[in-house]
Amino acid sequence: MDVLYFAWVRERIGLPKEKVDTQAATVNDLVAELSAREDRYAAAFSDLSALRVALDQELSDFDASLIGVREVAFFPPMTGG
Amino acid sequence: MDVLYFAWVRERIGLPKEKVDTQAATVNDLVAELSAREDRYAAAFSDLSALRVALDQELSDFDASLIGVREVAFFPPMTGG
Amino acid sequence: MRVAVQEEAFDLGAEANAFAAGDDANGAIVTFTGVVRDLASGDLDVMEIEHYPGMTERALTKIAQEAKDRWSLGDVLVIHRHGRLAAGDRIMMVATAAPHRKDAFEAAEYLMDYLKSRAPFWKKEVTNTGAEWVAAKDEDEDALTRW
Amino acid sequence: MRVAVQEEAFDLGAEANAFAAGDDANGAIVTFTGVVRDLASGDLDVMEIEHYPGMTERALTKIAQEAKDRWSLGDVLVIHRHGRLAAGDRIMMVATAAPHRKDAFEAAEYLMDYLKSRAPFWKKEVTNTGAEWVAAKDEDEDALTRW
Repeated sequence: MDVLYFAWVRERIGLPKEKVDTQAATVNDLVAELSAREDRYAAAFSDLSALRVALDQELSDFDASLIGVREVAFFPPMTGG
Repeated sequence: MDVLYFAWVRERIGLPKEKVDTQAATVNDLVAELSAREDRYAAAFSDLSALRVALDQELSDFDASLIGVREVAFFPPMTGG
Repeated sequence: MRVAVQEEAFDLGAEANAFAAGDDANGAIVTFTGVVRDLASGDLDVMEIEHYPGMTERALTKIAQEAKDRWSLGDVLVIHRHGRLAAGDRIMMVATAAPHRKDAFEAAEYLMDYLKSRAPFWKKEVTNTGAEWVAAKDEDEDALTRW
Repeated sequence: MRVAVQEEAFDLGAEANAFAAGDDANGAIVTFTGVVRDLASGDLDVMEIEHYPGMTERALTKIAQEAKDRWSLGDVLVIHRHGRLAAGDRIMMVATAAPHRKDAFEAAEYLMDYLKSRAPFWKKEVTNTGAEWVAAKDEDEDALTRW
């Protein structure tokens, strides 16, 4: 599964994109798995209310299922316009 | 006093502007005076709810005083934009 | 603030660029452009716009000033044509520049609502079957109750 | 309907003219242009706009399509830049064409409200004292409750 990071999430984790082998059933499970890996992940995911998630380029929720999902992206609330 | 007519009021009365010597105290008095003159005025002023009046180039009302007024204009509701 | 009442065509793009080139404290620029619509029947020959010289400029300036007093605006532009126009021709435009988008949008809508019902312009549609003055719409008068 | 996500500058005037040159059934054209504001402190060096290639186009197209479904619109345009911009640079524009002004205005405001909070762009302000990600505003999220 491709996992992408944008804006300060990218900066805190230190990379824009990585391949992750996971059996995580939901986004929350994936977040827990990543946070357990290293402090930089734990720091980036410490406050999920400050984060948004997209599954296959559609905005989604942290309790959404990852079944069939190829691309997960984490980022802060958007500030376009 | 200059009296101006615009749009269909101008067409119905048949002129864009005229000088009127009047002692009319209010717009309503002036309208009554003009309507008594000729049918074309009576026709133009037959339904005042379909007309607007400006005194010295400011929108006003038919019961407004004409004291000190130099220019009166009659026209239908505006349709700019 | 600029108010122009003119017979000549104006260039929307050039006006928009010139207007937006102002102060960089304004993060939001809104323009509204009115275009002569072809009639449903498709037989509009010409749209004639009559106005009240003197009062027109005064009324538009007053409306623009009221918008500036009411919202936090960096700049306001109003252009309105008179005379003979064809389908597709641009009749008028307003533009607003503001630090914030809400102010720019609201002020532009306010300008349009007042300009429709309080500026002395009258439209006449000339078709191959005759000419008719455009009737004012109740909804245009009603729009003013919003403000 | 056109959606463009690009690094290059766009010409507001040329875009507005091209957009307004369409169908003469549309009597009302609204444009909104976002400009990089200088900071109150006046020391903005550059604004960096990051985006999510792929999702950005998809999100903007969805927002534009929703506007077309919801209002009676002849056409919709959305342009949004990414990369490095300076104060005074134009970040983005939307344009709407409609038979009636209310539709054109509402659809443009809707596009802006959704684009602010639902299109994957992130702004970073770089000043002489450092760089900071722009925080999302509660009022931008709240603006969506209007629709």
